[in-house]
Amino acid sequence: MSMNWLVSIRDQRDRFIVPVVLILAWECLSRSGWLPASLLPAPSTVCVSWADWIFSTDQSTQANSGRWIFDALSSSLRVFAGYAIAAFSGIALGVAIGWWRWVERTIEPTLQMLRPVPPVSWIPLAIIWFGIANKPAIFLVFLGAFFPVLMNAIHGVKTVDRNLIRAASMMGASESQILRFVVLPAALPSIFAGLRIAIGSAWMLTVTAEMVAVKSGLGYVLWDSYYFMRFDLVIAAMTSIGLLGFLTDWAIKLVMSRVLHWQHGQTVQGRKH
Amino acid sequence: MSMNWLVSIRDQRDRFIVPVVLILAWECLSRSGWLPASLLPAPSTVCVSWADWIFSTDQSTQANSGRWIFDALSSSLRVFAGYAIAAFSGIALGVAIGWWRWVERTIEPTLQMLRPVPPVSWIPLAIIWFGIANKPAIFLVFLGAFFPVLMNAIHGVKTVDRNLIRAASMMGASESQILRFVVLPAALPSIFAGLRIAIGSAWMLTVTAEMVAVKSGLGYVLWDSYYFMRFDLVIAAMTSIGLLGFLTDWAIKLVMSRVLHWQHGQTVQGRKH
Amino acid sequence: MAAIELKDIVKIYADRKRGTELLTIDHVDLSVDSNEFLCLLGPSGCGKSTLLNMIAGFETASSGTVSVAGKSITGPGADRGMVFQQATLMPWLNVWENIAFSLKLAGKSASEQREAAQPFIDMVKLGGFENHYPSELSGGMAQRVGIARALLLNPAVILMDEPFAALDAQTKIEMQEELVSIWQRHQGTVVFVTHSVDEALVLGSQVAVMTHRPGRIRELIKLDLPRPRDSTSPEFNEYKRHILALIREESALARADVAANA
Amino acid sequence: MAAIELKDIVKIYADRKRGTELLTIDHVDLSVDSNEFLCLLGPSGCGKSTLLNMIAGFETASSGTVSVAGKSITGPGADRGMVFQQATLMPWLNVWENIAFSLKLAGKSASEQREAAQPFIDMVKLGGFENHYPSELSGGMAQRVGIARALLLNPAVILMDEPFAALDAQTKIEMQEELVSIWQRHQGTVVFVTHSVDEALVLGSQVAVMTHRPGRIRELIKLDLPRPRDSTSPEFNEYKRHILALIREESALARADVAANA
Amino acid sequence: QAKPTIKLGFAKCAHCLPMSLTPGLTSEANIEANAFNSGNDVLTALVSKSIDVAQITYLHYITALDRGFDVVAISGQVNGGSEILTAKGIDLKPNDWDGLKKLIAEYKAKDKPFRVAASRGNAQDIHMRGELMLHGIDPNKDIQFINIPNPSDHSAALQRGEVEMLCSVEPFASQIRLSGVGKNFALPYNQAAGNLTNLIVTRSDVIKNDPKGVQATVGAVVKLVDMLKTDRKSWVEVINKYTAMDATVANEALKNAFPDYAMHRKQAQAIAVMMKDLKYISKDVAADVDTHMDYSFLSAVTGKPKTALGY
Ligand SMILES: Nc1ncnc2c1ncn2[C@@H]1O[C@H](COP(=O)(O)OP(=O)(O)OP(=O)(O)O)[C@@H](O)[C@H]1O
Ligand SMILES: Nc1ncnc2c1ncn2[C@@H]1O[C@H](COP(=O)(O)OP(=O)(O)OP(=O)(O)O)[C@@H](O)[C@H]1O
Ligand SMILES: [Mg+2]
Ligand SMILES: [Mg+2]
Repeated sequence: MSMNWLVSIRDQRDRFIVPVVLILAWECLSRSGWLPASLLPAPSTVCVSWADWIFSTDQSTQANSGRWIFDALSSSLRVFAGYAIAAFSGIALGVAIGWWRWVERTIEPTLQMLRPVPPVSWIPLAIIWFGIANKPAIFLVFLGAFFPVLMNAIHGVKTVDRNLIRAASMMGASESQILRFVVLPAALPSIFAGLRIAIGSAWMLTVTAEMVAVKSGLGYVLWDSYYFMRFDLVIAAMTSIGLLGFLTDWAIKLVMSRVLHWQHGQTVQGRKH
Repeated sequence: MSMNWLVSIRDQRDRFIVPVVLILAWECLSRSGWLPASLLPAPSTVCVSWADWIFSTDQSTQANSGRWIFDALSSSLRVFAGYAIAAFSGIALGVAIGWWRWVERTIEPTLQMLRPVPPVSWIPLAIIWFGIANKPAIFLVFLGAFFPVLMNAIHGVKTVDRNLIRAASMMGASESQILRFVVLPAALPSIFAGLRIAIGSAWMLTVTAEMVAVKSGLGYVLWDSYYFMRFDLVIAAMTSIGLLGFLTDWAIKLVMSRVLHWQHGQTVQGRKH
Repeated sequence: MAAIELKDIVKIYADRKRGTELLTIDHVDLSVDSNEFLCLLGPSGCGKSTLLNMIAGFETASSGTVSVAGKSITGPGADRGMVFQQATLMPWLNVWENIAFSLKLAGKSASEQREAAQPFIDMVKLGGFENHYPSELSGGMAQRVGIARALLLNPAVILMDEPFAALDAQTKIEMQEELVSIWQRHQGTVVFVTHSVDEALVLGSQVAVMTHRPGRIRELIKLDLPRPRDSTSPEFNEYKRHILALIREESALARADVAANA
Repeated sequence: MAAIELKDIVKIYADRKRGTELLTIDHVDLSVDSNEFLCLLGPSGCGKSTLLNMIAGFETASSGTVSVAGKSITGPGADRGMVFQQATLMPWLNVWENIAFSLKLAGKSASEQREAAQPFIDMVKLGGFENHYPSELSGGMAQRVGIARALLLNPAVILMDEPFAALDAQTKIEMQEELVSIWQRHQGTVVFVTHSVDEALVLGSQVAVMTHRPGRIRELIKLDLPRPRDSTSPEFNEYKRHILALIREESALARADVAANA
Repeated sequence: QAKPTIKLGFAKCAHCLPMSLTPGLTSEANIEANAFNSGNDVLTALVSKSIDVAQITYLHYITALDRGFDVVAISGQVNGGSEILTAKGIDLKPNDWDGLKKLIAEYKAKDKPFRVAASRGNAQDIHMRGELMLHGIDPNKDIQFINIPNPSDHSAALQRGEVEMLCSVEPFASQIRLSGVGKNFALPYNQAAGNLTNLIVTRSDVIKNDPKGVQATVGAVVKLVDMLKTDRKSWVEVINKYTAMDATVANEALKNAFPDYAMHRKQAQAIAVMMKDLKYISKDVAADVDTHMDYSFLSAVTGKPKTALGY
């Protein structure tokens, strides 16, 4: 027992060695003056700027000072809106395509044609169609999140065990009951896998989407800081986005493990004691 | 037999209905003058411009006339370079992380920290580190393609059937032989799945990468045309990128089905006749 | 009137790979009386599952008619309960929810379902496991849930497709004993598919031995053995010897067939 | 000198879920003579595979020693060929490449491999399937490849972990007959794990019946039956009755154990 | 009667940012000011009717005319902001064009490309090309032109020695100079296009439907321009607020800014000709420039005839 504990301490230490060494090396490199400090700010500088961005400590980030939470919220709202639309439409369409051959025949070719077009390249059309502010950004996020959800929903429905459907129809289930009580729950693990890929895409696309006409958001601060060469803020924004991406993924994982609680099989013996 | 043939004809027809209707609707909408024609060019206009871009038919695309193949090649080269680096390093690192616990402990945390940072947001740093022209673009493509390959390689190695390894060691295989003759081939299906996701990411990132300081490429034409409000070319560029993305994915699928030919199981009876 | 009546059944599958047609069932006539326990014994691929699926209504015959209790079959229905080889429980429902799934479909409330499920849970000896999920059950337990689910439908006919094939020998013996005791108490007609001679002889009141593909009924044997069956008794082994001989003959024919085609 | 010697073996697994320890094998002593065919018979989870893996060198005992041909075991080696329950063939190699895999590891050329594989392909009756991939083989064929692969190692000891459990009854009977004939021609010591009483009695020259977990050897029975074995003969059924009685006793004990723990 | 609402878009550059002050400069209309990342986002938003009035460059304006978009120029704003800079290692005195020619010849002799960067299609691009030609250097043959679309990348390119010379926009030019990455070479304002940079445009349907709003906006712009001519401090403050950029850089940048509400028709036509020559546009739009400049609002605000306003 205590041995295990020691091992796990060493394990933990090993995990931190490389990141810590990297950050120290970066700090030294920045301070060495090999590149202008403004082009490669040291981690400590980044932290100071980030702190000001969040807590408005020393006003060094000017207009951004103290507005981090606001930026994070703006980005999160965009991600949430686009992601929610993508999730609902992706699941609905995916289930329909996976279940009815005629839907597959009529709708799928169009979607498959659109799929390989990178979401970023829709930016010009997004501005024309949706104008300015949040709408084009949400559209881009939607584009990024839609296809992973769709493809996984289709796959989930198509791989439902045929015998489960047979068992349900033996018990007198109608088609809509089969869809609701069998196909949908059976496809859920695959749908959740799609939702997890999609949240990554969604965050990735916000960064791109916030290139265009929005007034706040982590991506906005990133491009704005880049435009005006505040690389400390650029790195702080990158880290913030990475962090939020990680957290939302973790949240979805949590929801998933709750909804799919029936998947964590334990043996009978494991339960009885 | 002939019945099947008829059904498949009808099937094919159904597949084309929606795309054709959509394109016709778009053509009508453009010609109706509801929006300025240059803002929403009709499909026919797009085709004419595209033709000039490819074959230099009427010089309507100015400097781009007849340079499509060159642009497509430039983009493809960037994709290829970034993708190749990502594939090699992703597979090598993924196998190492999946196989040796100490590599996993030391390297994986760093990679997992970097993973949720969207590749696009590396643009500012990419330019500082790699300057202009091809290098930053290749770096971005690499970033986009690296993680899918890596994650799938790790997963592939970790899920190798333990009994295959046992069987090999029973037959006297050394560790390096097990890696080369068992683990690598067994992980290939998963690695190929990663390679297919990665090629999509790679194309997506080229479009973004060609926003910055390059002189040619489909993404470059896209942004440049947008700059000069040539929306017909913007759409032609989007379609070209989608097409190339589709084709490269198809090529990888082809390679995959050759390399993994042992997966297409037929029954014994199916063979004997 | 026979509980199940198969008349001149032919089943032809399209063989996509070779673009030809595959004759799977070749003119089968079979009639099962009420309260019989028929074991359908035959080599792999002879069409046992296909026959069972036609009785269940999952497949339709290419020609011939299937009727249950005098009515011709057009699709699956709750008058025929099926127990599958893999238990095919809904993995997201726990034991009692799985057993009462048909009541849920009928719009019954959760408490009604729970209550109706209890006698069947007791019958298959799963008391204490009501709230377990399928992933927490052993193979034998999952099969018991499948049997309880089929029994709750209160069907005239129970169809079982190699339900014990995936269990280890000891569990299999236990389950066989239990199934027989349930059948004796519950009554009803059972069609049980298996490829194990011992299993057919331990369970059945009749054994239908099928030929290799295309499947025909080679012989229908009425078993005159006391229950509980003793697989080491001379009478039992008399039947076994007879059936093994039939199977050896069939295997030889099958091998000759393959050789001729190769 | 015994071919295989297990001395006072104890195996304790860490049970991660509950953070406790699990006594799996409890002081097993066993010695198998050269050219014996030992069947290890026991209920699921009693530690049969664990014992076999220790002989193969895949696992180490918590205490006690395992020796093969007088040498103590430290890891897997080509002197002990293993046939797994699932055939565990390399799916990307075809039949002859799988069989000759050990020669590939030894750096032999493809033609040498091909040549060396042929007698073993013939021995397991796979002529004509040399270039098939595992996904194109039936379960029985795949197991034959696994056996041929183990035989090509020319090991003093062959270890088999329920190799026929996944096969259907008819194929199983064929494979059992073939295995016995190969063993008779090829000789060598075999340890064969199974949970089927019939299988143990058809194959073994000795049967070791194990208790439920923690596994011990309950009884080692020398079989005095002529080959080919007739599973319907009275002598066979005499042994069967004896072993079934042992197993019933064990099952009752196991159930009492569970009830006491619950 | 309710006050008209005007949606105004502007890009993020040192010259453009004061547009964010316009809402406070008129009581006649509600102006909603939106900052965009790039000029063509602003133009796209204008022609797709997401905004009503846009601050763009003369080049965007010409491009829009070429594409047949319905844009009408209604006022000037701020001109200037271009600066040609040389990399640290290049030994050239400011405005030493002969020295530059000699240097380019040396590079040619050594078969080394003399690399000059700008953002293709920006005012700086046109200014620089015009200026080079004026001094007898052919921008298509004598030098190697490198397109760096994002001016914030100019500094890195110069710093890494990937270009010898570039024409950047304020405040990047000042930052490059102040950080020592590059040196001033010239202000490229002697060519036909002069120092023209920013222009305020709208659409004819906006003029038709909401002349009061347009009038009020032009009024605000004129007030802004007058203010910027004298009050550099509030300008610096705006830059500071929006860009988190050093005040010294902002001050320096404004030395190269020339607030001017006039719309210079002749020079605009010169730009059109240059763009046609460069194949940036496909037709001759000199005539369209005439018809798509509406001096009436500017005249009404300033009380001056259009001849005094750049016509
Ligand atoms: N949907 C189908 N399409 C084409 N062929 C099929 C289909 N279903 C079954 N077959 C073929 O029909 C034959 C009989 O299949 P069936 O599943 O009824 O055999 P079985 O006796 O149940 O075998 P097993 O004991 O292996 O379950 C097989 O050769 C199989 O390949
Ligand atoms: N690596 C392991 N870690 C922890 N417990 C294990 C491990 N391997 C096996 N066990 C436990 O040890 C016991 C014996 O396992 P083993 O696989 O030897 O049984 P078996 O007799 O082969 O059963 P079966 O007939 O089902 O194959 C089981 O209860 C199992 O859960
Ligand atoms: Mg079957
Ligand atoms: Mg085992």
